[in-house]
Amino acid sequence: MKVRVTVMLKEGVLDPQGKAIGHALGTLGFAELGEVRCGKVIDLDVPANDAGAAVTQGEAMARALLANDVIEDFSVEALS
Amino acid sequence: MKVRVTVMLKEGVLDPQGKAIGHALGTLGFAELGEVRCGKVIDLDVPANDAGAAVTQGEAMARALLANDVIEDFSVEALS
Amino acid sequence: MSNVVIDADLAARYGLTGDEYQTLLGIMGRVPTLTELGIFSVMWSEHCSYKSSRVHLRTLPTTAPWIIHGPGENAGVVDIGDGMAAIFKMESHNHPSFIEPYQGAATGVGGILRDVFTMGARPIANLNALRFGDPRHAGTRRIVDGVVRGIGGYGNCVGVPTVGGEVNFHPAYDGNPLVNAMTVGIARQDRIFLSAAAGIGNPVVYVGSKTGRDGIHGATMSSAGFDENAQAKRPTVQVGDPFTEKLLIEACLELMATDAIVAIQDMGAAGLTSSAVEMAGKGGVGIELDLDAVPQRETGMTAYEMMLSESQERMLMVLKPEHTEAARAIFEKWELDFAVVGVLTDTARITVKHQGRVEADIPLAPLADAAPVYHRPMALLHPPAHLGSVADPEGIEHALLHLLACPDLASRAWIWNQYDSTLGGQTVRRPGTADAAIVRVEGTNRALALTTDCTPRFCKADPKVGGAQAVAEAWRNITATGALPLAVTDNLNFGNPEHPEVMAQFAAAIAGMGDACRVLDFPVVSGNVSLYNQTKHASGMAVDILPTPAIGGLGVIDDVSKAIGYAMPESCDLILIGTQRGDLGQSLWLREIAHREDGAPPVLDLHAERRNGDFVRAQILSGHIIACHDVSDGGLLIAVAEMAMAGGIGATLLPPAHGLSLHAFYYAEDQACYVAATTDGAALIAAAEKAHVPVRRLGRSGGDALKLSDGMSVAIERLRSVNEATLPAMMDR
Amino acid sequence: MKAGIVVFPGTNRERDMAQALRLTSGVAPQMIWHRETSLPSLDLVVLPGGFSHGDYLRSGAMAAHSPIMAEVRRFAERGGYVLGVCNGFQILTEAHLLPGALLRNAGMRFLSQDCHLKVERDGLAFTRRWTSGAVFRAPMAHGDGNYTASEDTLDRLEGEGRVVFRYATADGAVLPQDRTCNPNGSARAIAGIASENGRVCGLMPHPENLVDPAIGGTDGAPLFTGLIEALAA
Ligand SMILES: Nc1ncnc2c1ncn2[C@@H]1O[C@H](COP(=O)(O)OP(=O)(O)O)[C@@H](O)[C@H]1O
Ligand SMILES: [Mg+2]
Repeated sequence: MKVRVTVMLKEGVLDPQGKAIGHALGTLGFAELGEVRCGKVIDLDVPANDAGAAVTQGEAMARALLANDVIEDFSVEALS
Repeated sequence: MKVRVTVMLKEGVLDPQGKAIGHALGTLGFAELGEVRCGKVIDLDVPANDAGAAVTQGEAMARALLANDVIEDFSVEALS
Repeated sequence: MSNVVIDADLAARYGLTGDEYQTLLGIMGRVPTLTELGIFSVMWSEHCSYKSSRVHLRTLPTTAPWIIHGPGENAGVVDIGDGMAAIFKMESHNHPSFIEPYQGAATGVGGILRDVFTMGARPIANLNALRFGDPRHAGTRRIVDGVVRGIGGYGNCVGVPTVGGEVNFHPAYDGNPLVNAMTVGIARQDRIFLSAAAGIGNPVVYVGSKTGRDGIHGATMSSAGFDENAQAKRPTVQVGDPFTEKLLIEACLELMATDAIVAIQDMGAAGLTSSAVEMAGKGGVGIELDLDAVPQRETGMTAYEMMLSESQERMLMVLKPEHTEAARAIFEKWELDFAVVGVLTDTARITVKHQGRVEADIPLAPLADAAPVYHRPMALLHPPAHLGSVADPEGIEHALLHLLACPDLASRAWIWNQYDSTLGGQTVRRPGTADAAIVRVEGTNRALALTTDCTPRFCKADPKVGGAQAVAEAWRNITATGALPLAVTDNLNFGNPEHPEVMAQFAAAIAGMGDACRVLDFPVVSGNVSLYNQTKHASGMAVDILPTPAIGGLGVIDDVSKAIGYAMPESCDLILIGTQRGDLGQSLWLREIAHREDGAPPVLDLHAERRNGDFVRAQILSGHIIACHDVSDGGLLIAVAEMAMAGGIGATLLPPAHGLSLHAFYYAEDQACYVAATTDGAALIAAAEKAHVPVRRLGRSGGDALKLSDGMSVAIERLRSVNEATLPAMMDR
Repeated sequence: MKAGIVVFPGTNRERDMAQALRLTSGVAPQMIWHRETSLPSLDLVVLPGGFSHGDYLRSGAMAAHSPIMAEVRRFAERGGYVLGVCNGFQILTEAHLLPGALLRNAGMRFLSQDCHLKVERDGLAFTRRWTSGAVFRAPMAHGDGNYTASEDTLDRLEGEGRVVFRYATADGAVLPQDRTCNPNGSARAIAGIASENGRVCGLMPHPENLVDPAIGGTDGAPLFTGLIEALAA
């Protein structure tokens, strides 16, 4: 089963990358953008038989390694 | 409107990050993982009134800046 | 793909001419398989066979008593004393850096590192010679950004300091930047590893990353029409993995401390094909590969794809069989793939097996010996005459500020601040502090002096003078630190060799380089040729780049405490060593201020170069010169200004003597000239006169402004602010 | 002083650190491979700079889970001295041995340049050779050095005197909003912090690269000579 772990900086944590992207989009002429936030996705192929089990595994991996809970939140979804 | 742009390396392109993450998860005891792929997400707040227009704007930004079409693919979805 | 018809047409799409295909048929005695055709096409490509350049390269001097290995090995090897050797080479990644600047440049750094550590050296320094298009051109900023990030991204992570380089901008590079990366490593002379395979029955071992469909010969693309799956199998851009390279360096060096390796070669261009063919060919043995054993990242790869893949961070080795398991343990410790993929045979052939079938079976000697060699036609060159005097439209001060801000002279700090230059703890002189970077050899008192140089505008005007000048400037930059120049590596970047004009530039530049190398005792020990560098315009017209024979120079200084930089010291006499002719032809002043790009490049007298330089070096080592900068891009006043900016101390200059106009005196790019700072000007002048070295008193250091006899006075802070503003303004706006 | 340097795959400043320790203490430190499951008897554990595991995912994240880190944690809990520089600092935060995290530099570029550090807290083993307010030069070389923590955590660090070094101008002014003075954008210009007991210290710049007069100067040497003194006592 494939799962996707999405990791974003917590609200309130400054996002230098998002800020830089917002700035660059502005210079390219994309106006009136609100806040831009940048995060990571990790797609994993886990040995699970159903979506529920797969998501549980993805969450365990996010807690163990993929996200740093000091600065980041994560969400996990089953793919296809 | 909020949109999420997800950028992943094209199939066949080496993903050193994904490789290292898969390896690290393995040493943490998460066994039997298939290929791990790592990408980025950019959440944008665009000045659009409906999801369709928002996605179109997200796509334009992905093409202009957010994705490097030589090695990356992207997808755009409207959020909430 | 079994229904593919292999014939001269297909061969042509793989880049083989009709004649070359006939030669292939003669060697094989039958129609080749697709894999065989692929092997011939890459081995006989310009990149691997040097078919257009070989006859000219042969004329370069490559020997000296201190040269241990010249061209022909993965990198050149130079004796630096105490049983130690410096191993170095430069290589281009021009075309990939245009397509994908970050990855193109990054993998360029990775590739040149492998050439050096494959010989047993620990890489201790990287340099990079870069040429970009017009800063105003739409694409330039993206390329500069990606290339600089890519070089830093790879070098910083892999753990090798980037200590120097050079950058030029010119519209001729708009569609074809040049990214030349140089690596220098250190090894013990008794632990140098070569690539000639030996020992029938010895295992052939593959280590490093897995093989994917990365960068498979562009030929597949142009012939993709025959396969409906072509899209899925399209060659992909190579992505660098500096982390894996770091592990590969450590694992290889650990293995090299044992007795296990018979031969080793990195997998560079044309991957498994060229490494296997070259190792076996050089050793005069046969080689049999079993592709089923090759570690693979993707499924369903064909023999053709595996043989031509350019996946990065891989090496091929021949081991002593009894050491194979110990070697495996080392690579497993470093978490790298290790696979026995073949064996050396007595057949003198390369045999490639895959899934029970023989996919290629080629005799090695004819593959190498019958490789094409071309004497391509050359046009007659007409180097321009020297310019007469040129009027000064702007005055000295305006030109000074204008030149310091122009992209070719602006501070490169924006670039080198993205490169880790202190990593390793041996960097004595970082970028922007001396004419050559100085890197100590760990555990000794000795240091290497490293530089890259080339002035393409001179090469375009007169390739022979330009080729010689590039070598002379590298020699001079090393000399100006007090180090003794020992050898060079080169990266010959030229346009389309099928253009007689380009071929003539190539031959003339090599002739000039050879002259300079001979007079300066500065032989060529390694190098790389990159042809077909052209900017294609929307109109379909292709314009060749400026001829750019980049030179990487290496020197040694036995006592690192004697190495000097160019930061202006307080209260010193400033002495000009060398003859000031005042010829402004092809100078930056002429281009930036008079808006002309004509005339002959400055006169280059190699014997004067040698004499002046040997004098300067001796005076540095005896402590009489305490700061020194050569006169190069921008001329004398720019050299003084760079010293002032580096030291934060100003200078007051005397009027020019011998009837030269001010602008000619200050902005001509005269060769074989140095600005030397000394506490005793009279003594230095006397010593120079005794050695028949032209010399003149230039002025005195001190204060916080640069002052001229005509009343000009510009604060150093002002010089710095214009000099440092250009690149950030261009890149981080 | 018996020092050990932990080497992770991708660590690349271990030789610099070893050279600095050797030069200042006269004793060569031991190198400890990350897969070891026990530490030898040591006075000081150093986590050096580099790109452990390529710094892929997040700088220091994967290294923080290496087998040796459980031992380093135990060593610290027993009151051992731990120094983390650059990637070592990142690893210490990822391992929660120090609070906060290091984000991408504010300007989004790798920064390799000299900076000036102001000593905010003297008297620690790491700073005993300086007095508070002293300024010294150190090279920095990192892409992710932008220190961040919650406002509460920052206040607590300040209140407990655990901010050890701040980015400053050459004459000691601390200007958090000024990119020439605080190049990576760190919160409150924090360059280095310590644990509650003052024995675990992490900082981004590289004092180990300035300990040799032949290689640029000795501005960083007091950190090491101070440690040697403290640990000999
Ligand atoms: N691409 C680069 N990477 C690193 N350092 C560079 C680069 N380009 C220029 N530099 C450094 O900038 C300084 C000035 O370069 P340059 O003007 O070409 O020197 P010179 O004219 O003395 O040969 C040198 O220290 C050089 O090593
Ligand atoms: Mg020079």
